[in-house]
Amino acid sequence: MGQLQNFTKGFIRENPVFVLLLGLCPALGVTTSAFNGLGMGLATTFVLVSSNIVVSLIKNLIPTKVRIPSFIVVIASFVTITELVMEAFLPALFEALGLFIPLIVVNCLVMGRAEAFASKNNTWSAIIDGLGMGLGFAFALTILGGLREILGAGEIFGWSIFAGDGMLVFVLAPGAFIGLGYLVALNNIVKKKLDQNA
Amino acid sequence: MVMTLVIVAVAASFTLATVYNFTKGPIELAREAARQEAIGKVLPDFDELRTEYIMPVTGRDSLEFNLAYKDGQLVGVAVATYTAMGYSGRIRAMVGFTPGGEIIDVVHLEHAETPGLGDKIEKDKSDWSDQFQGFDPREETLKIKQDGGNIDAITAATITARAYCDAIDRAFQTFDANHPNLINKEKE
Amino acid sequence: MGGVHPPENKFAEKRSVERLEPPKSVAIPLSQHLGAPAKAVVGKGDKVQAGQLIAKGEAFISANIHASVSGTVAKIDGVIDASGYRKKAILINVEGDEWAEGIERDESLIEDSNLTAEEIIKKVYDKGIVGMGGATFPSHVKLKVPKGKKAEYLIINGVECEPCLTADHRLMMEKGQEIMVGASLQMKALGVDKAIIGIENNKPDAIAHLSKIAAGYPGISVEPLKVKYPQGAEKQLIKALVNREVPSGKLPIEVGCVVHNVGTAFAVYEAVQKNKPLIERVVTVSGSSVKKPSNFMVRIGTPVAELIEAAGGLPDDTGKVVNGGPMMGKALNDLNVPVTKGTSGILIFTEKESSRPPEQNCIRCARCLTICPMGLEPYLLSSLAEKQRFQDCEDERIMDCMECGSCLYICPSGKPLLDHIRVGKNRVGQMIRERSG
Amino acid sequence: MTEFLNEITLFSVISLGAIGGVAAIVLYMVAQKFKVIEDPRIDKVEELLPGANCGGCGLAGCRALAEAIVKAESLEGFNCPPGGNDVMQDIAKAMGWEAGEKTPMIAVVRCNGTREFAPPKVRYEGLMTCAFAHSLFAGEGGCPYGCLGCGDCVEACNFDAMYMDQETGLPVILDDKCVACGACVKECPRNIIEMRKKGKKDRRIFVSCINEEKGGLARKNCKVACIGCGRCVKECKFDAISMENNLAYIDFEKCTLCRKCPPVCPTNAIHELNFPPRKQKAEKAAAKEKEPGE
Amino acid sequence: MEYIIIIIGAVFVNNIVLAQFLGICPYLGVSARVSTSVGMSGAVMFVMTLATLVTFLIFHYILVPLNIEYLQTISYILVVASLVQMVEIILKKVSPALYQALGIFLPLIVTNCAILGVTILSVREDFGFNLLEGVVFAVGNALGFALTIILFAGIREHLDLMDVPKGMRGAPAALVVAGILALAFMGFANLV
Amino acid sequence: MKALTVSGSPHFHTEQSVSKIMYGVVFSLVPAMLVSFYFFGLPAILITLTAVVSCMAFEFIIQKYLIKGPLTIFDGSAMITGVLLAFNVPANLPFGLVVIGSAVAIGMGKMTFGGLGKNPFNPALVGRVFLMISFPVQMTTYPEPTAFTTKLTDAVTGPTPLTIIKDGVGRGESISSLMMQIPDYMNLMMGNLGGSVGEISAIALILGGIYMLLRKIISWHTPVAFLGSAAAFSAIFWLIQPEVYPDPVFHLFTGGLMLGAIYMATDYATSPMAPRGMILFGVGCGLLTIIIRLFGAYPEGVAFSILIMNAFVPLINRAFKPKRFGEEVKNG
Ligand SMILES: Cc1cc2nc3c(=O)[nH]c(=O)nc-3n(C[C@H](O)[C@H](O)[C@H](O)COP(=O)(O)O)c2cc1C
Ligand SMILES: Cc1cc2nc3c(=O)[nH]c(=O)nc-3n(C[C@H](O)[C@H](O)[C@H](O)COP(=O)(O)O)c2cc1C
Ligand SMILES: Cc1cc2nc3c(=O)[nH]c(=O)nc-3n(C[C@H](O)[C@H](O)[C@H](O)COP(=O)(O)O)c2cc1C
Ligand SMILES: Cc1cc2nc3c(=O)[nH]c(=O)nc-3n(C[C@H](O)[C@H](O)[C@H](O)CO)c2cc1C
Ligand code: SF4
Ligand code: SF4
Ligand code: SF4
Ligand code: SF4
Ligand code: FES
Repeated sequence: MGQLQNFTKGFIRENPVFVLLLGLCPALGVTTSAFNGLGMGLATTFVLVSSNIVVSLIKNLIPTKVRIPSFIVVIASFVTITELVMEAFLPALFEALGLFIPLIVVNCLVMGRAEAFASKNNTWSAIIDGLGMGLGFAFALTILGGLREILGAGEIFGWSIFAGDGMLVFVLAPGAFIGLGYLVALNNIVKKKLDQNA
Repeated sequence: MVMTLVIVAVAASFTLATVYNFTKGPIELAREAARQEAIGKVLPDFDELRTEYIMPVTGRDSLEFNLAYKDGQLVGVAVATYTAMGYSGRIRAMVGFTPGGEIIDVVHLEHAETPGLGDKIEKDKSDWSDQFQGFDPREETLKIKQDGGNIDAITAATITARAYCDAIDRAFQTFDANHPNLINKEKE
Repeated sequence: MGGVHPPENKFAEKRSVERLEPPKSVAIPLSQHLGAPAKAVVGKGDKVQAGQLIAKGEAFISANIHASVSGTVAKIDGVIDASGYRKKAILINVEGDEWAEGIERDESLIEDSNLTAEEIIKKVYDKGIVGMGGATFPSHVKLKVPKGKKAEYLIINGVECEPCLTADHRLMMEKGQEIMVGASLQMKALGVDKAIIGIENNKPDAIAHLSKIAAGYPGISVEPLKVKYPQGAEKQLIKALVNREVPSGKLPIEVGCVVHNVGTAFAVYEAVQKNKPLIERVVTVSGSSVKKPSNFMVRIGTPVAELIEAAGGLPDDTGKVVNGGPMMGKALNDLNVPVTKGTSGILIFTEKESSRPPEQNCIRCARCLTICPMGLEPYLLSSLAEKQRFQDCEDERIMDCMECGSCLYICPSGKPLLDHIRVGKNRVGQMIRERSG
Repeated sequence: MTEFLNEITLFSVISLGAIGGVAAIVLYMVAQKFKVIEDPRIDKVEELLPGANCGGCGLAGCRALAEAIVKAESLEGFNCPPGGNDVMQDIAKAMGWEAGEKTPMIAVVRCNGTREFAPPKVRYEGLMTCAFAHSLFAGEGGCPYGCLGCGDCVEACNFDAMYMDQETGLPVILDDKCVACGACVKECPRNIIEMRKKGKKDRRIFVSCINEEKGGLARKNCKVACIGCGRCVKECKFDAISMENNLAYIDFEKCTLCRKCPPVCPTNAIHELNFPPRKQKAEKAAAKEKEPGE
Repeated sequence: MEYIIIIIGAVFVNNIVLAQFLGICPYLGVSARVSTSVGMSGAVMFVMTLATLVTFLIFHYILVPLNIEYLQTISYILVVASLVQMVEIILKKVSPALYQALGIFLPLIVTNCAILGVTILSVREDFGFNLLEGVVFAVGNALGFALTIILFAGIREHLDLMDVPKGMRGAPAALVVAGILALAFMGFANLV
Repeated sequence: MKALTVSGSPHFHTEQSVSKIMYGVVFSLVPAMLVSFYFFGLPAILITLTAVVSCMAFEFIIQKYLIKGPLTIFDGSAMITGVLLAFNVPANLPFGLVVIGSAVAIGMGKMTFGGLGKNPFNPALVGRVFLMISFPVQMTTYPEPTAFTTKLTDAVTGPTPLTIIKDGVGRGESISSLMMQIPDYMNLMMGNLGGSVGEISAIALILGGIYMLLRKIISWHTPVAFLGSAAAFSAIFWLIQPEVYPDPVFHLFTGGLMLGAIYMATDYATSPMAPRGMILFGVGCGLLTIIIRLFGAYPEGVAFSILIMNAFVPLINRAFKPKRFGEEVKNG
């Protein structure tokens, strides 16, 4: 698989949210708006890439028995760094994402990639993989956030699309599940079309 | 095996401590900036600010009273208040009073109310909270109309509106109870 | 519990039993009963007399087969029977109507018998008597109470709950005395002193007639029953008459009952008192467009086509011909199949009556579950079988299903419940056999 | 730099180090106490298997096969149809064993009773599965051996290697997709499908009928049934064809794919697959012979 | 009464899965069968209670006094990870059947936000829980998780027998079910 | 003679069919419909029509273009969903919202899972709750019942009895003083009270229920258990504190309790199959309804409680099987 494919697969074919169904909690929890989704996606990308780099660097130094705990510590460190930096410089976003920032640490996506990819590949591939997956994650969150924002509030990135209130459900918890459900279905269809063309 | 883990943990905590030390300053700055901004919104021009903490008439935690002076004159008091009656979790707000006790304005500091319903207390979501501007709690009652007060509730979010009134009322009651003290301070 | 009320359509209810002459040739299948096929004891070219043993049931569960006509054995070959498959049968060209020695053919009633239980059972076995209620289970096996068990009741099944069929009804009307004697013999064989004849309320004449006769036979009583399909099924009948439930996977003897059809009781009478083997039986030929719905006494092996001819011929709008009742019978794909010991009726459906309604989604109306006389969940069993989840089928007790067809009858969305369940039962049965080695 | 070495750093390092240390030690002790010995090779083998869990190996899924292989300490008698030889070689390599070559096999449908050759005589209504139709009667065409055409086998195939030909009403197997898992063979209630050697260049010759009835009877229901006339048996120089119960059977181990038998079959019951077209002359002769007589 | 309110709040009103969006991965992943979801619930309950107990102590007796709350995330995850591994090892020995059923999902508890989320929430300032309340809170959330996942598994088993349209089969239908379930649970709004 | 047909037994089939059952339900809804048309006038008629037409239209579109399966829009089930959805909203709901509700009910509530009989949740209630959460203002502004009117706008709106009680109790007023503000029980039974289109007349709904019982469309278990447990549970609270909790009769005849118990909790697809399961289901619904009415944020809890209990149905079906024949051997 070429590096380019390694990078692009995260968007549709192996989209972490739509296809792999990983990292769903933040995907549902913070996507009340496209902006929050994007912010969360980028924060996760940062953690993913950084921890991929470190894991691929230290993979040979760690005995297998404590591999997972060590990786977790690495990931947790980057999460804490993100937390601290965001609180210092982007306090509004920090407020909005709330609990879900520390929870990046348990995002199955991050751990999964560290385990399955970074610990077996060289640093360069790990970076590409992390970027691809991370951006795919951000892509999914932005779309879901956008959908919920449009339907729920009649806005997108804060820009008004139609006047009046939207359907409140989409801002609330059920809307997240429902929106994601139909997006996954849609992604399946798109993926099938792509596969047919390929 | 144990050693590796300890080493990783130590290395990680060292790195983190470094980052923490770096960001500690900016984080405090950001928090302070937010507070200042809120105070600025609910008070007229001032050149000096004194902060003290006063136990409220009701409630577990103390309130933060920011006494604002211009040319040595008390021009207003910004009270950071809270309520636990919100629809989900605590609501915190900054209420500005004139020295006489009239409300200058109210802004929210923190809340977890439902977007689209309870979040109408935010100034940029709705102008609902503008009705507090110039409200005199001595003349009128700081309660929603359903409860026999003078405040219009938020449609379909009565609970939030009631809670917001509760927070503001807590600030006012405490302000009122400590009124002589606060005015006296100005004379010192 | 459960049960349905399909339209009764008993067109031939009032038609007395007519005796049909033997046809030109008969085909007598070697497997007319539940259990192992009988072994032929005659060969091509042999001359046989009516009532002569032509195949011997040697296995534990098997039954003797006798020539139903006199003539020459043409060949022993595969003949399509009601199963739709070719099965081994003895084909006999009919020549005259000579009967084997010792068989009494006159109609006079012989009431007394001084045979012991063993001798009765031996006769029942010798004369190839099998259950006439549909399952064709060799009757002598049922009459031998297993060690450690005790029979308390003989139950005579005169329910005839299947719509359209009237063979048992006519038999009860015309051979009441004989049935009583047969039942008494069965009681003796079983060593019980109580026999109950269960008859549904839609046959008031039969209830009245038999009640009157039963007065003269100690221990035998007649019980009228509510009209409900499948009241005639063994376990349901026991429940209705003596309020006992036969446990899942167990035989009626578990609760001290043995059930025999009225036809069986009559056959037992004939075998024991008249030495007559089971070589003819009553068959109802009926259907909404049949010219002359009838009840015929016919020789085993007669082609079904001849019965239809005798009932006025095959109507033009025929869509389906069913061997047995409309609820449990088998659709025939060939009209030359022979009448066997288990053939209780030949029903002719018009084209309109013979299609099933189109299948729709199950609406989960719970009708199937409410009416299932075994307390099963047909909708669930059928979906599980459809999804090939046979282990789950077994856990849901699919093997308890007696294939009465009530569920498929009642389902408003036309789901082929019983079809799925049958496939499931087959596979589960296979699983169970594999498991036990 | 020193300004960052303040007490925060110190406390952080000490407490986190301690938490990590305590956690590790506790874990280590628990691990010692509750040790479960499981052969790590099972995981290794399982990883190499395709993970389709199709059951083609005859065991309950891939993990079961892995366990069985490791237990047996050899690959003898194990086969993973979807994975094929490659996987077996891989496992052998990983385990340090030898793997025997397996002859590639493929499923073939031994019925040619198309709607044309075996026209329907009755109308079937009800559940469209072969299993049920089989339990009910001989089939619309009347042949008690022939294909019922409801496609249970197609349904059973996990590899999309089969489809129902709507025109003929018979299933068709796709050479390049069938992995010889045998699911269809198991599924067919009439045992019509047989697993045969794939043959050189995918070429196969077989009798496309399993009807054991006598010639006349068989012919009555289906024009292309094997009538047990025995001409092919005589024709075969390699003793590959046997005759039992009025039915010819070609042993694929003995058959050399010489193509002599198909033309002599009077009912055209012998099929040849993936051969180049016959030469003109032979074809003519064959065509004359083969014309199914009424 | 206090404890009952905490539990009702956690189970119905602020259900961890349906309202807080925590632990969605196992919620979708391990809910295909009722039996496995019961096992998973048990594991989550055990780990969640234990983890909250330990992290509560760590937070209040190590992090707060030393002024290093910012290490919350990293220290918590260490504790959770080791706890899960311990449960895994013990389960493998004590109940191989359950271990087999949960299979790869036990390690997934580590990367399950429900556990970490609840441990962090239980020391949130505005709840002001004491130790016992914190633990009850954890139990309540675990019960909430159990309730939803078992209900959900029941519905998914039911859907298994239905022919859901191709495009919606699997995850999409499951997510819509979760959405409707969340809609229904809104009826509990403000119950406590 | 044509070819004989071969099929498995039985060869008889009931006269009942899906559409006969469904249209039977529609027929039984007619009295309630007439009462609501009387009290709410033209708007109620239009709302009902809109909902029915749009439900059937959405079912058609989805079956034809998305699922590409057989068309079943005339089996009557979409019509029931439409009628019941309309019955569950205020008569002055904007038509756009009715259409959205129908789309959600049919699209999300039903067709997502494959259509008739496969949906785990009651479609009409999914539509209603979706609207309730999305448009709380419009969904809680009820017109006052009047004699027949053709006016489409400017209906006088007012609180429903349940809202009066909920708000009043919230303010700390006593039940007896609040009861003065609501119609007497006779009027409540007839349907002269504020509320959703079809829920108002208990008498008409009970009439429809009796018709369905007689035609064996539904069994008594669910409605009786639902109403009984709601009455029993509310009675407990009422007996303890009659000034804080209204009496059971009030509960029975206000809000959607009758509509829910007779029509929505009995929906085949989303309720248990076995009688004992139905009873448990009904009791659960009644209990939750009263809990939500007395302690929750919403004045009415029928819709939520039925939806919540819908989620329990698969588990109930597992736990409460019909009594298997021969299970308990009672030899006597
Ligand atoms: C998911 C959900 C979120 C809600 N959020 C709020 C809220 O943030 N603030 C509020 O006052 N009411 C909220 N409500 C509504 C309240 O539960 C309650 O119905 C309402 O406050 C009653 O007020 P009303 O008299 O204005 O209708 C919410 C309801 C639900 C179901
Ligand atoms: C394997 C087998 C063994 C049986 N053994 C006995 C038996 O020992 N005693 C008895 O009374 N009936 C026995 N039966 C008969 C059944 O109880 C029953 O009468 C018969 O299967 C026909 O019943 P049906 O028409 O309701 O299906 C046996 C049946 C089977 C299949
Ligand atoms: C669904 C069903 C319906 C039956 N209906 C009758 C019936 O109406 N009359 C009858 O004699 N036997 C009926 N049987 C057969 C009885 O169960 C039982 O086998 C028979 O009465 C035993 O008597 P036999 O062995 O003498 O045939 C029915 C069986 C089943 C499974
Ligand atoms: C007794 C009965 C009650 C029904 N109740 C409802 C209902 O409450 N809501 C609804 O959408 N459909 C209802 N239907 C129609 C239909 O069953 C429903 O749309 C299914 O849920 C669709 O799968 C009902 C049908 C019957 C027979
Ligand atoms: S499941 Fe079996 S026993 Fe029950 S109704 Fe159907 S056919 Fe009869
Ligand atoms: S009778 Fe038919 S529609 Fe009703 S539940 Fe049974 S299978 Fe479904
Ligand atoms: S055609 Fe048969 S043998 Fe080949 S892959 Fe499919 S099921 Fe397996
Ligand atoms: S080959 Fe067998 S399984 Fe396949 S369609 Fe024919 S009969 Fe059915
Ligand atoms: S992201 Fe929450 S459990 Fe996976």
